[in-house]
Amino acid sequence: MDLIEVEDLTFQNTIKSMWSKKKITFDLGPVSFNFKAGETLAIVGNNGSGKSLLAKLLVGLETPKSGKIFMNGVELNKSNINVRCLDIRMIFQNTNESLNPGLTLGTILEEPLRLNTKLNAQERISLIEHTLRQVGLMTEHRFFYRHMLSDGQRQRIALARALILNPKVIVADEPFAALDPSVRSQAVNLLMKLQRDLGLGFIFISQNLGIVRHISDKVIIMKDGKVIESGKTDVIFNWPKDEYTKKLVDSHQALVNRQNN
Amino acid sequence: MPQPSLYQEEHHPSPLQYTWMEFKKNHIAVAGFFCFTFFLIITIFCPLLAPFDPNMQQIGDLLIPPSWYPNGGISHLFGTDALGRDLLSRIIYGCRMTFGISILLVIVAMLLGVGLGALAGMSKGFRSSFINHTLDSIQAIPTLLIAIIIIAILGPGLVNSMWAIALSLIPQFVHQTRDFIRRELSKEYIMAAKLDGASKRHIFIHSILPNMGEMLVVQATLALSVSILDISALGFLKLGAQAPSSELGAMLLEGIEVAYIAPWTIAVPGGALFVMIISINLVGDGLRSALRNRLLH
Amino acid sequence: MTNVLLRYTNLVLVTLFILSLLSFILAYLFPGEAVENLTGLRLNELTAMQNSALMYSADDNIFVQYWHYIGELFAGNWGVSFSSGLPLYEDVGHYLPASIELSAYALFLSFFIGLPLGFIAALRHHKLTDYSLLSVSLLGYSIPVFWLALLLILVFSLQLGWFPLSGRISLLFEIPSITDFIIIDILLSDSIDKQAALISAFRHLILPTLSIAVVTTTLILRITRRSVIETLNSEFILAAYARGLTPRQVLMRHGIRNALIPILPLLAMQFPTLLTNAMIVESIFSWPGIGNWLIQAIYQQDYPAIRAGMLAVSVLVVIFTMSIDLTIRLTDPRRRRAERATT
Amino acid sequence: MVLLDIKNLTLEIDISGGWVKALDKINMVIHEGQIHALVGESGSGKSLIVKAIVGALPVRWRITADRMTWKGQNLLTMSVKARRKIIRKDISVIFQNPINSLDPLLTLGQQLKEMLPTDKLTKTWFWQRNAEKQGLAIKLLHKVGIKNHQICLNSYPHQISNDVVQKFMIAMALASEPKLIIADDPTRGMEVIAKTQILKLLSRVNQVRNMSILFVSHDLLAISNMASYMTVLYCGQTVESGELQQLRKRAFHPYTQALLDSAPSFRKDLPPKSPLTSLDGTIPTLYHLPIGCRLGPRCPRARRECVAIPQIRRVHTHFYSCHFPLHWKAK
Amino acid sequence: MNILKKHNKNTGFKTPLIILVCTLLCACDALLQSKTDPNGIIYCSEGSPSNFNPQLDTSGTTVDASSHQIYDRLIDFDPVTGDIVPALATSWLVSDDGKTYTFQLRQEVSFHQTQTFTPTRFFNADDVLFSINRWRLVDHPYHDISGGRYTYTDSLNLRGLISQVKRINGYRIEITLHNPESSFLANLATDFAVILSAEYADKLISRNQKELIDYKPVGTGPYQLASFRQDRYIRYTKHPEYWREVELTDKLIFDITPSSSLRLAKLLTGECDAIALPAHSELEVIRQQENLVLDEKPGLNIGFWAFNTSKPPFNNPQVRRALGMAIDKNALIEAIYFNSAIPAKNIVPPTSWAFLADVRPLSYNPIAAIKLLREEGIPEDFSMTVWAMPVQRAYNPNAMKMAELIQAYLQVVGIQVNIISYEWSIFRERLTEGLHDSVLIGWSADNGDPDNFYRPLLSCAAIESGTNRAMWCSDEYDLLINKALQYTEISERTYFYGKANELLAEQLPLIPIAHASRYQAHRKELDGLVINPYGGVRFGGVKKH
Repeated sequence: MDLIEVEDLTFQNTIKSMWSKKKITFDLGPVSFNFKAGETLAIVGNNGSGKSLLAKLLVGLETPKSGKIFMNGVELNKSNINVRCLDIRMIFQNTNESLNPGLTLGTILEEPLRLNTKLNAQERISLIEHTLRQVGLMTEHRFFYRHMLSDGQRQRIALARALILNPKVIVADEPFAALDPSVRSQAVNLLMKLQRDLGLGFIFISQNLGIVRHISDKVIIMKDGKVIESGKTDVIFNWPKDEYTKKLVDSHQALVNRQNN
Repeated sequence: MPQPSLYQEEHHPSPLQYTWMEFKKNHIAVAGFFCFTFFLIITIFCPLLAPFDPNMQQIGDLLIPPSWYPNGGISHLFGTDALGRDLLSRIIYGCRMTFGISILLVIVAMLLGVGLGALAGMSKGFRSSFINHTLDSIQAIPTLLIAIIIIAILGPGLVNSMWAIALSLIPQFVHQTRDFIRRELSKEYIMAAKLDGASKRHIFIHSILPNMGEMLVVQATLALSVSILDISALGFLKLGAQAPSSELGAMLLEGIEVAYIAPWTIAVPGGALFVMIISINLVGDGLRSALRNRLLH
Repeated sequence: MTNVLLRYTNLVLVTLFILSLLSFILAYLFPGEAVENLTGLRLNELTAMQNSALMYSADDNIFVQYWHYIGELFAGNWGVSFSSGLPLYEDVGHYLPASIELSAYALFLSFFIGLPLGFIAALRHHKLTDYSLLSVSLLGYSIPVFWLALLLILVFSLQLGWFPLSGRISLLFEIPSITDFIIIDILLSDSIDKQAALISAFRHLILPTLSIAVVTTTLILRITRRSVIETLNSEFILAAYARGLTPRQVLMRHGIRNALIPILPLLAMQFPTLLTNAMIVESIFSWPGIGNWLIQAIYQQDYPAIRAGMLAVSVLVVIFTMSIDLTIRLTDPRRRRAERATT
Repeated sequence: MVLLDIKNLTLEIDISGGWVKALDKINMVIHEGQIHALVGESGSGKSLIVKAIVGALPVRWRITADRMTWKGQNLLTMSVKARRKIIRKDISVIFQNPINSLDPLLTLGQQLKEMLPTDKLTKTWFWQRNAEKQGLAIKLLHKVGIKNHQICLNSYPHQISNDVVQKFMIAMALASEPKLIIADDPTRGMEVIAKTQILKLLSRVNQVRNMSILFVSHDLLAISNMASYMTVLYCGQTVESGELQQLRKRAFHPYTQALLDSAPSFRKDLPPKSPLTSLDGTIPTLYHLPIGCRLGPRCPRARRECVAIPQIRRVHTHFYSCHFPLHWKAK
Repeated sequence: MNILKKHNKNTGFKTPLIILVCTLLCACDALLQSKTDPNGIIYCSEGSPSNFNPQLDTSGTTVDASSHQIYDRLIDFDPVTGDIVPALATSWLVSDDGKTYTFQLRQEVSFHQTQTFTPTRFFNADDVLFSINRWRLVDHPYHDISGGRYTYTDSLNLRGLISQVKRINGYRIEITLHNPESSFLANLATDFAVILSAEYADKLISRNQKELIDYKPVGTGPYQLASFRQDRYIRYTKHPEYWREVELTDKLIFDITPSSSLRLAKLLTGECDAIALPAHSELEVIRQQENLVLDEKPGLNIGFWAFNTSKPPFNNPQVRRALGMAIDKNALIEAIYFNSAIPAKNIVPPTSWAFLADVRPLSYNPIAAIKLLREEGIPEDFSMTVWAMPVQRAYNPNAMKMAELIQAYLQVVGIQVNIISYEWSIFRERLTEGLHDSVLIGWSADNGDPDNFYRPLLSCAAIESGTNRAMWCSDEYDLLINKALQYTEISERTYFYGKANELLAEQLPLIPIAHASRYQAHRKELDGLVINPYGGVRFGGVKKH
């Protein structure tokens, strides 16, 4: 059974200007895809193609205009927002900004527990410590503040924050873009390891086709709010159908090939 | 997984401690801070510190010059005024009046301002723009004018002038809070909190408020110096604290009458006011630059 | 462009509406009869002159009254003062220019001194010049304006006898009031001794202007310094250096304009403070301005005057702030397309 | 011909707590017509080198070098004015954040015209000059592939999309027809298609006009696409430098190898979802620089000797500084 | 950055700055050196007059601004000796029964010519008739204009005294009284008995602008009103055809300056040529200045603390006595008057012949005061108001400060004092309404006759006219002072006033505090300014060098 199934998801964003009756609209979709537990789905597209918006729709930050999202066959809508909180978690592009600078990491990690679980203080702490170890940090990091960590460590905290509620799906918006190459490999490895260990579904948005190709099972190519092409990673990279996809893959290939000859 | 952090043993200060460390580097600001504490102590313990009752008139000791004058006496360090009241005691009580009330006002204005600002910042649409417009209109009116209006309604007096000043201090707090919240709301950590299922109230209290402390402290020092200036100015214009009270501005006004024969009656209260405001501004400046330095790193 | 203008006009109108409403409500809040406070005529006089009661339609409901009030405001009929019995519209028209004149000179002086000094301090950041300017400015804005005015009087009027300490001009000069800006009036008048009158007016101007300008100058200095430092540290300035432009080119072509733009809105915010200071200084130097007039009105419980004065001053501030805001909006390409006007 | 020759460039900066060597004995030589890549992660000091070359560092920082010459002229000892002249004429910089490095208050056209060297203008009167400048500006824009020049010239920086501004920055860099273009991470955060365009543009500039390019980036994919020579930095130290091909085939330094491994595209043989090889730990901050070889704590081959700063060793044109290099039998 | 820092010495703002400083210095130089003010006298007065007709107002401010500047009287006091001398009346005759007064008027005296009024005739008997009848006849067309209260004449009940004013011919007038009154002539010479223009009044009636008579005045005085701005200034210009042969300056300006220290400051800087009411604390400063002159004269005035005897418990003389004993008069005099006043025993000063030396003054005795208060049933926490006038007067230079001192004294005897002060005109309005418990105020004599103290201050008629601040009405007292008026012999009158003094000392409706000296300060350049014995400043004949 599919872990996540999305059917004809659409979204319309209209900015009404009070004075000039002009309307700026952005249409997204319809988007449909599905994937299983332990699979990775990559969303690729240029800026303004609606990738981040799609991610927000999935985690429930925005409400879709139409369409349905199923998780393990159960439809997700406003009524079961708690389920979504627990089961679909998000990692943001800018890990620096996604952590509250005024709170210790322990407090940051405790927040979702307090809001969504009935654990007592002792249990919360032990769970936090467990999760910290899981992402390769130490229990002492509980008392640290954001500014004391390096980029890579912040990425781990963001991951810990996503993992702590034991979700089924993690949605990541450009998780590796801000990382340096040597640290990025660590993060990629960690993610893949966790996916293997916990059977997570992983949706990630990226510009880096190299990594997309390396870790994803399925790819969705988006442009101007529309899905242009989707399918298995291998198929798309080797036999792109759409003009835009071709251009994208060619560009990437051009970089890779030139240095190989 | 191997150890990710290599510098475990190092002491990592919290943001607040960090700001304090930066602040301590600025010696002048620290001096200002000591001055500030000094005034605070005077404000709290003034009945213990003042050698005389500030309103006790010693008819035998009219206009005694301060002790550094050749004909001054040691029993009245700053001399006496035209009614034979000990200036030192009056200054000490005046600090309580001016400084203490200002602090009170700033706290009140801050609470109200932050509340309103939170309301304006967390809400959208009509409520927010209504608060904005009203505040913009209030902010357009000079403090003194607000004070004049309130005093015209309620009559002159210290309490009424306090209302006026509190009212005029609120808008800046609201603006700052609202802008701050607006800025923070667009940050991703708020979105992350939302994803955790936090309500607006929860987000404000647990996510935004902890970060607002420094902004508020800096803003409060600004408001404090404004408030002191306003209280004393109103006292000086006979619109605020009235004559027998030892408010510094009102004392200054009383002093003008005998300024020719007893210049110390305007020099001492004015000087006290000056030092008070300088110390507050020093602390405010120091805090601001400490904050800036911290954010730079 | 028209869009922005339209929005601003609207904003000004809304703010003015709120202010006019406030001034109307004040008449009810002040002690005494609202009709008295609105017209400035005592009840017994009102019955003698029935038309006043009709004028504000005291028997109708409050909205009709407000409507009539607005009508009267625009007709220039602001009521009369309790204490002098003179029409307030003329009184305000007489005193407000004096205040504007004083504040304007103070503002200009502050700009002429504060801006260059701010630039100098910023260019010598972390140097002695910077530190000394900064400390002087700290002293400047910490000094209570009324104390400063007293000290200036003490030193320059009483000790040295250089400048007079009260009024706009020696009362021996009779300058017919045309615009109520004294310098312009002197130039317009056909008084025989224009030069002497001008000198007298300038001598009277110096101390009050100075007292107000000290605070404003230091504020401008500090704001300018901060802004210039931030601008000079911004990436595009470094980029301009890296492109091999000379410091003068960088400063003139990129630095000044970018540093000035953030200064203006901050200054607009300081305008009410400037006016407050001006009002205090006016009452010390017996400057016949609106502040002095309002403070006298308080002493005399002249409610119609307070109402009218408040309206006039706040409208002045609103229009001034808004026009600065608009200027910035129109000169700063970054903000031209921004969504809201106030926030 | 050697354009830029840097030998043992050291930069000390004061952070709260003392002086730190942000750059430690950096060596670099750029030849005419060469594309030289400067590779390093954040905190490696690559932007500092750029700033040191163009002289845009705060004065209170201490710069020392055995040699830092432009066509034989010593950049460190010459007057500020002379140095500025050289920069104006011969060196152009493209910054990594194009929008922020343009004056937000001036149109792109005004800023581009400002960069046109005055000695190239032939007309005397200012209106003629203006027209001439306009013509030159349009030509430049066409060269970098901006077609709707009128819109571009009349726009303010914030109104134009990121990749067009980057092209515009290149146009600005070309305006003075320099000998050397320093491109400081010009493709950062760009999409693949735009990135390829920019890279192609730079390569073409190099080929057609024989301009040297100092290409600064951490994107190995982009670098290997165009550069011929590469210098790898880590935390302010030169780790390895040499011909690109050489380095790719046979990196001596573990760090270089780790960098190469971090891009999965480089390895055809890598099965999908297999773990990538990576270095442990994080890049140290300036406050916590390790002693000796700064990679030490993260290096898989680190031993006790690594607390001493390794000497630069040389194999033909290939320099490296490591006590225990890869592909090198232990002594 | 570094490039900039190294080179900003060349690029700096020095050159423009230097130019700026130079221009500023030059400008300053020009400003400091020239002092070519046009000719005129500036007098810094202490407040705005409420109108320009002293008939309506006893306030010294109004009197200063009008009586001797704009108007003349039939007869005058000699400024030096205080004797009655001719003014608009060249001579006068009193009938033997003391009831009929005949005045011969001066000829060819012209009224002011203003923008709205050009006199067609000289001053004559019609003007005198008009001026007296305005306050005398209730049905006079001008009686009710400007409030219709004639404070001074009402308080002396002059309206009741005069039975007839008759015009004999154009330059002769006859006034008949119901009964003889010895102070009548002196009252005609006071500042309040000014002569207005009847022709101007007629003109105003025809224009239906009657109220202008007191605001745009026309008189025969040395100066005519040019313009007046509330709280700022009064401008006068020379009356070119003034009948007295005295020197006049072109312009006379009253610069209204309520603050006494500011007045002194202006005198020091030369912005004023003369000032009203120099503060007692600053007398020493003035004496030390070489270019200032301080004139001093013992004052015919009294500063007192009056109780509102219409209100309990202040209707009880014992309570008043107790309160009187609770304060130390000498200390007040030292603190408030800086020893430039003498403690008062009677309501008349010692220089007056009505002064009674052997009245035992209240001595400072708080213990006795407490005892007395308890006996009269005043509770421990009793609170009362002390109204302090907001302005300075010769008889009380700082009522606020005095109130504060009294507050401290009464605290000792267990009485809480609230000090109340309003703006001057409101203050007087509310006093007249009797809202106060007690008030610190005083009185300056308008003529040398002691009646000028006794009647306006405490007679029953004066409650109505608003000068009896104690609201005290005693038939016995009224009888005594009326008796005193019927005699012309000083010895006989002294007897009755002595009785009145004793009565006052026993009843204490007010506690006399001090008789202050009167001071006038002016710059050396000013010549001819003398202190009028009975108040009112006079600029006719004052010249500036």
